[in-house]
Amino acid sequence: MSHLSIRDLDVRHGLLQAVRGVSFDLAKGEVLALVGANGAGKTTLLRSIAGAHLPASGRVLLDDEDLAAVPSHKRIAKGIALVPEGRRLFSQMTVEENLLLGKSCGRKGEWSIDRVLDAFPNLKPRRHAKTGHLSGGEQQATAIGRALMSNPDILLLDEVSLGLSPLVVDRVYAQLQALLTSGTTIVLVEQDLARAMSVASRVICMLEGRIVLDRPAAAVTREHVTQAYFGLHRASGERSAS
Amino acid sequence: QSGDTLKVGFISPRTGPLGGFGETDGYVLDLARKALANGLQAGGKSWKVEILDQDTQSDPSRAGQLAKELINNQAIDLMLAVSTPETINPVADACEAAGIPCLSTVMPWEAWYFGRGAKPGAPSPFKWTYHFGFGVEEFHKAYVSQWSLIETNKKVGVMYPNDADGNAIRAHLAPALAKSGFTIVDPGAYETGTTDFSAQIALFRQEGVEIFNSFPIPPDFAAFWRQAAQQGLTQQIKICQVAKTGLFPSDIEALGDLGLNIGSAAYWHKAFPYKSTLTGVSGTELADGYETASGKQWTQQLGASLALLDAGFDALKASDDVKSKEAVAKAISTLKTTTIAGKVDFTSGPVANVSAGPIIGTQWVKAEGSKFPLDYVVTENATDPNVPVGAKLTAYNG
Amino acid sequence: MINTLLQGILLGGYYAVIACGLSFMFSVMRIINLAHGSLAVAAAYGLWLLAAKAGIPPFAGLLIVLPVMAVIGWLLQRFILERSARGGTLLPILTTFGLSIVIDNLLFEQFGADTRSLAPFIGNLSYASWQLPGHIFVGKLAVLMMVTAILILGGLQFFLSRFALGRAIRATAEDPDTAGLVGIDARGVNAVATAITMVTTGIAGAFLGMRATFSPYAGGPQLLFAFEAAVIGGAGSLWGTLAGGIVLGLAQSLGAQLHPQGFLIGGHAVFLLVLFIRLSRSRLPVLDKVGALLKPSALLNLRARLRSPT
Amino acid sequence: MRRETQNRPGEAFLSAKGIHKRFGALVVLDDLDFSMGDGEAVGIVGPNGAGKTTLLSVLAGAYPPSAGSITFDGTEVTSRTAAERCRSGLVRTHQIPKPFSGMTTFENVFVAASHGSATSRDEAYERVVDSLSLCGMLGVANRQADTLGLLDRKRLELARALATQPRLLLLDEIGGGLTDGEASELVETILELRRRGIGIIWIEHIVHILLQVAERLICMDAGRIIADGEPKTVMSDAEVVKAYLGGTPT
Amino acid sequence: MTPNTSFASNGISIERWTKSSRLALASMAAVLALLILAPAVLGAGAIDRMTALFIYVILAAMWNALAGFGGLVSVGQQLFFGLGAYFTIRLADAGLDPFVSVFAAAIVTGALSIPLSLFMLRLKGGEFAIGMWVMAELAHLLVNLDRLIQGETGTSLISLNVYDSSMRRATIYWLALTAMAALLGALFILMRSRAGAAMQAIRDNEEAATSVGVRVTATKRLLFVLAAFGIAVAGGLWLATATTFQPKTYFSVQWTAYMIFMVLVGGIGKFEGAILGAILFFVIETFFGAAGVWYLIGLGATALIFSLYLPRGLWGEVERRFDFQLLPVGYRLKLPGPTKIQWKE
Ligand SMILES: Nc1ncnc2c1ncn2[C@@H]1O[C@H](COP(=O)(O)OP(=O)(O)OP(=O)(O)O)[C@@H](O)[C@H]1O
Ligand SMILES: Nc1ncnc2c1ncn2[C@@H]1O[C@H](COP(=O)(O)OP(=O)(O)OP(=O)(O)O)[C@@H](O)[C@H]1O
Ligand SMILES: [Mg+2]
Ligand SMILES: [Mg+2]
Repeated sequence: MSHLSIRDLDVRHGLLQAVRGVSFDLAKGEVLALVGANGAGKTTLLRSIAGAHLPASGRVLLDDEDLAAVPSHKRIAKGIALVPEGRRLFSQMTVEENLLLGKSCGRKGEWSIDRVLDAFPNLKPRRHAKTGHLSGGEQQATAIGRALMSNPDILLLDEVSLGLSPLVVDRVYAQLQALLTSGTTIVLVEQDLARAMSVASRVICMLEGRIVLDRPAAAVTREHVTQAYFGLHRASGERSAS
Repeated sequence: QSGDTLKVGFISPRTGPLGGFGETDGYVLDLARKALANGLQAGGKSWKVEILDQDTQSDPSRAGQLAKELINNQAIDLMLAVSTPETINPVADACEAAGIPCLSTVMPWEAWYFGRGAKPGAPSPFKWTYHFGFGVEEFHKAYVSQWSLIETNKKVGVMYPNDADGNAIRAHLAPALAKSGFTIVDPGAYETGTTDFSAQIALFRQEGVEIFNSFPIPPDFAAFWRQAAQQGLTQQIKICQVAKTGLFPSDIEALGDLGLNIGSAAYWHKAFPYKSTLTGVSGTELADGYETASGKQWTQQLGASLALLDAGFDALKASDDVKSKEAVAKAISTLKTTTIAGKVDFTSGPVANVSAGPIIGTQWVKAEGSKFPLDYVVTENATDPNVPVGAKLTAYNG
Repeated sequence: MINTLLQGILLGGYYAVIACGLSFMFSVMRIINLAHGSLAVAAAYGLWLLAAKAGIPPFAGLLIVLPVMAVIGWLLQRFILERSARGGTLLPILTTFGLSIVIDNLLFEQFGADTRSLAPFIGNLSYASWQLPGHIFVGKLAVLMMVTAILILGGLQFFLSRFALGRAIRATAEDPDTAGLVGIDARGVNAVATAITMVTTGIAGAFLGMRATFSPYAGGPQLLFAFEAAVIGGAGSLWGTLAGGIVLGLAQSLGAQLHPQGFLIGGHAVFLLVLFIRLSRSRLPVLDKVGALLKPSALLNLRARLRSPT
Repeated sequence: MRRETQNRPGEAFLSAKGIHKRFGALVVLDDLDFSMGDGEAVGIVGPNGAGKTTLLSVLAGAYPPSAGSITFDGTEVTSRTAAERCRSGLVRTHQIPKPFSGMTTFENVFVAASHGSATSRDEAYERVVDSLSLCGMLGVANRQADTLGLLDRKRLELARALATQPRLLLLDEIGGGLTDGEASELVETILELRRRGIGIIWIEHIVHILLQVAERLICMDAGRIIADGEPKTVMSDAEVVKAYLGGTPT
Repeated sequence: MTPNTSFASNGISIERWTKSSRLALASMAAVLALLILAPAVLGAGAIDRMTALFIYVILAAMWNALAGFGGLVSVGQQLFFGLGAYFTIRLADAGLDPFVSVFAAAIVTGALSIPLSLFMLRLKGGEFAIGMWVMAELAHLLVNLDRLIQGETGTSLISLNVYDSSMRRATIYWLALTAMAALLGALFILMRSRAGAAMQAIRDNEEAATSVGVRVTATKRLLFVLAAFGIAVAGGLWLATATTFQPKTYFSVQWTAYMIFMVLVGGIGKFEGAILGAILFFVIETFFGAAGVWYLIGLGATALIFSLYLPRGLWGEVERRFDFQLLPVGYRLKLPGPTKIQWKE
């Protein structure tokens, strides 16, 4: 049984159709790397899974339950957490308060402030600083920490490593690895292909709102993906039938 | 059709913060319209009369606009304006500008005359606008008479705001009172909207004043007087004489026990012995009629508004040609009549365009056997001896 | 002099009560609520109605009026503010301006222009006082208002910074969409916040009615003082509003000492001065310290620092 | 098209001496010295929170340093506003993009072109079209800026900066989130700017992109410069590896 | 007014005018020209009302410029309205012709707003809004201290009484018309100029605007002073029509409330919006003003309903639905053919 499944999803921004007929299924514990050029629709797709943007048509199913009528704050209670593009922290509030807000949905689990601060030690001295004053990387770390605080089953990460220094990127990926062992499903938007494929079990490449490549990570090479970026795969019918 | 119709504009504040003044106008206008139902006899001819009443919503800008609208679009023959400088001055200015005769009442005439740019000693700059009613001199007479009814140290604490009435009173009344033997303790003008009066109260306490006099708007007075009670000032006050606040029963009721025995001054009282020239009703008939019709307590505004209508229509009747603006203005300037609120005489006013009217000392006392909590009694009659004194002044702290 | 200072401080308590709900909306929810005064006056009318017609004294009346205000707040948020707040910071100004006109005139339509007061229904509380040595009188009502201000503002500040719901309110105010993404029911939280605001507004209405008189259009004049207190207090700090109220009250009392017309002028001038000093801190180092002291959150930081070991 | 440089040979084009920056008790830049020549391309790396963005802001004049002085092209600019520095050719992009959200992309860049340096209106148009096309944004020229995605916003930052006709461009993480192809196009663009003689200071965590452009690399940590020099040398510096790269030197 | 600048090299052009907008401008000019003749044909009442309308248009346009284009939301613009009227009275009392006084007073007010801007423009957001309100109150209290004004009593511009009433009415009408046309024109040219673009940039993000070389304070000041001047003209004209000067009336926050109403109902940030809003307000006032309390309730309800259901205002909605502008201040890039989003050309 698939954990999360997306059926014929269409999402619009006004007249512009950003996601067109996207379908895929994710099993529990899968790690999906979502790649695609600038403007391909990745962010839009993640936001509509998290309930921040309503699709024009199509469905999002969690354990076969249709989420159409479930608002975003209830989706996170069901275990879907998003690290949004551009961090979207509460800039007037401190790091600690932002992290505590991640607990709003009331899901039990092992993540706590201390654990997040252990995972991102550079946040420790900034614990009581307003996030509006943080450096770019510190903000990104807080955003990831905030999502983890909700102990999600499905973690959607938009541009995970953006703004993080290599050392911290290593740490983030180490954390992801740890999450995997606890069975968390992860959707990862990441431009660093090598990085992404080192953890991903599956790769989906989007182009102009459509899926143009969907394969197990093991079966895909850098060339495949690079070609997919430019639409060269469209003709060869690479879309998986799953 | 306008050939045999007279149009009279009537502008007053019926809604907004000054709505208390206009509250009774509906009733008064009804009376007037009934009296005019068969037309008005003037210049040997019967005229149909249309009174066009307008509400300023307490907004002076709107008052001016309404006046223009009546002048320009309704072609009125005479303008009547009543209650407060905010209403009257803009209307009078609009009439002066357009050359329409305008008669008004209920505000100190000094604020009307000097407040509109006339200079003391210089000839009147106004050709079309006329005002009747109380002025500082009447207050002076009434106060001296009222304050002599009770033994005091003659020290008067005054609180005059920086507004129309306050400034006119400070400039003219205070010196006159001093001349009559009272010591004036004046901490200076205050701005309306002030919410704390500790400084003034401390001064009054220190000076040991026994008479208090003020021209405040109700919220300012309520704040002041409660604070005065709080800080022990009220216990030393024998006469609390307020104007403006205290015109209407609700202002005093809102003060609770502190409101009892507050002295006031009335430009009309139901005890006035005159009859309306327009409607024929007497003071008591007017007050009782209103109470029956509305279920509310009578107010002094009833008589004042009716007096304005009386005087206005008397002037029309007296003019050679009601359709000539000049003739009507001339008729007003020579008007001599007695309205429900007393004598109106423009031939002998303190300045041109003005006829001075009475203001009578009164007091708010606990009512006996009435459905209203307060009774309003006449305590002196210096400015119009025809008005019977109804009760003896009681000391405030007595 | 001592008397002046004391009265000024107590007056500050009144301003703080009046400003509380406004400050909450202004600094927490980022809504400039021009209807604040009108809503307070409406609450005062509610209490007056209960007292004059049903014989329920105002303090007992609060038990009825405050829940009603909470419900009104909840409805207000659901049907009006939520929609308009989505359109940016300007739109709520228009909305609440419209609302205040509607409320004022409906009150007029209902109650007429008569001046009312709650004071007659609370015995002599409105003017009772304690006498201190040196001919200093301390009004009981003023003390009550000061205590209430401290309790409400302190309580709210504590609630906002220490409780999950408080944090959720602040987060929602800053970014409702993202609040949804972290699991906050933005609508619900905002409705609760507005309900709380309206309860404080109801209390403000009660004191307004007890201290002086009110009429349907009495809300406006109080509004500016409330805004001044909130702004002097600084955004995001409710304790600051108390400080702001006191600064304003003191400035007015001292202004009145200098010149009889100085009461209002003094308040306004000090308001501008505080803003100026706050602004100049970055430029003129001398003023730096003064400004830091004037910023009420400094007090708060100090407390926080004292409490937390780090 | 490039403006004349006034500086004499041997003198640094941009130099910052003894820069301190504190936010309350937090010391972010600690007695930092930095200088560079005209037309140079300098990369800056360093762990998160090292103070890179703050350095850039101080150089560009977004806020004054707590202590220290900055000279640009032979003139002391420490007390000049950001706008004045921009008009003299020193302009920055923002790490977290700050578009003029109520205006179109074109208008965003037009503001920069017409205020960043004195020109006629036609010349400004010319420059807007030039920088839009250089950044590949002609297609979204009439879109309102708040509908742009994150990457387009970053490009907009670059296009806006370019339109002011800079002599020294301060770039803050404009390479994050790019696909390989997009990244190499970005590198091409930057190299083109270099060919036009524009100096570059570029903060970037995607080190391999940075290395394609930078001739000199600086690594910062905790408000200080811990390494400065030839990129390869800096990247293999032990301290840099420890503080920044975390044991995986590239 | 160079309509289209073409980039001959690759067929790219920048469009600032459309056919409909040229037509709109031409017809506006024609309407203004016709309005000059109105006193010859229309009755006194109509002329007075139209004068009021012109003053409303000035008020709305000025507030819109400040808030809609410059992001400076003020609740204290009555400051300038009051000062404009006050200085008119003062100058007329000193013997200047009352009509000349109106404009001289506006210049004085505009000049005063320069030092004021040094302080006020450093305030941000809500603090600026409330700060301006406090400024207005303070100015009101200070004006009250002037002996000539006699506190809240005020005084009247009686030197106008020397003019015959119809002559006086027509003169004020023409002055108001001219002032409106000139101020709208100045504003339109300003908004289409580079300074106009800079103002909008400041509105959207001040820090970014500085970093691309915009002189933030100077630009804001330009707008601030223009708005002060324009509103002072309106205040002086209003005084000329009303004669009575009572400080409370002129320094009333209600004036700003009306400005906000007109602008938001018409469409904030849209040049046409302010004009439309003023007309709408005028129409409502003219037809329903007599309804007293219910008029006011209706006015409040209109504000409420617009803010909830037409948050872009009337003109904003028109623009969105039909995608056209009559008096465009923006820029549109025209490309030769369909272009794909590319990183580089
Ligand atoms: N609010 C919006 N209004 C209009 N169009 C939008 C909006 N947000 C995104 N778009 C457009 O929708 C399309 C998909 O955008 P999206 O942000 O989902 O892409 P992405 O794959 O995440 O790109 P990036 O790599 O830039 O983050 C793009 O063309 C983008 O410009
Ligand atoms: N306005 C501010 N107030 C308080 N602290 C600040 C402020 N701006 C930055 N800081 C702090 O200064 C430190 C340096 O920030 P800066 O943004 O310069 O880092 P950076 O090197 O650019 O990091 P990154 O790589 O994450 O972007 C950080 O710890 C940050 O939290
Ligand atoms: Mg994206
Ligand atoms: Mg940075």
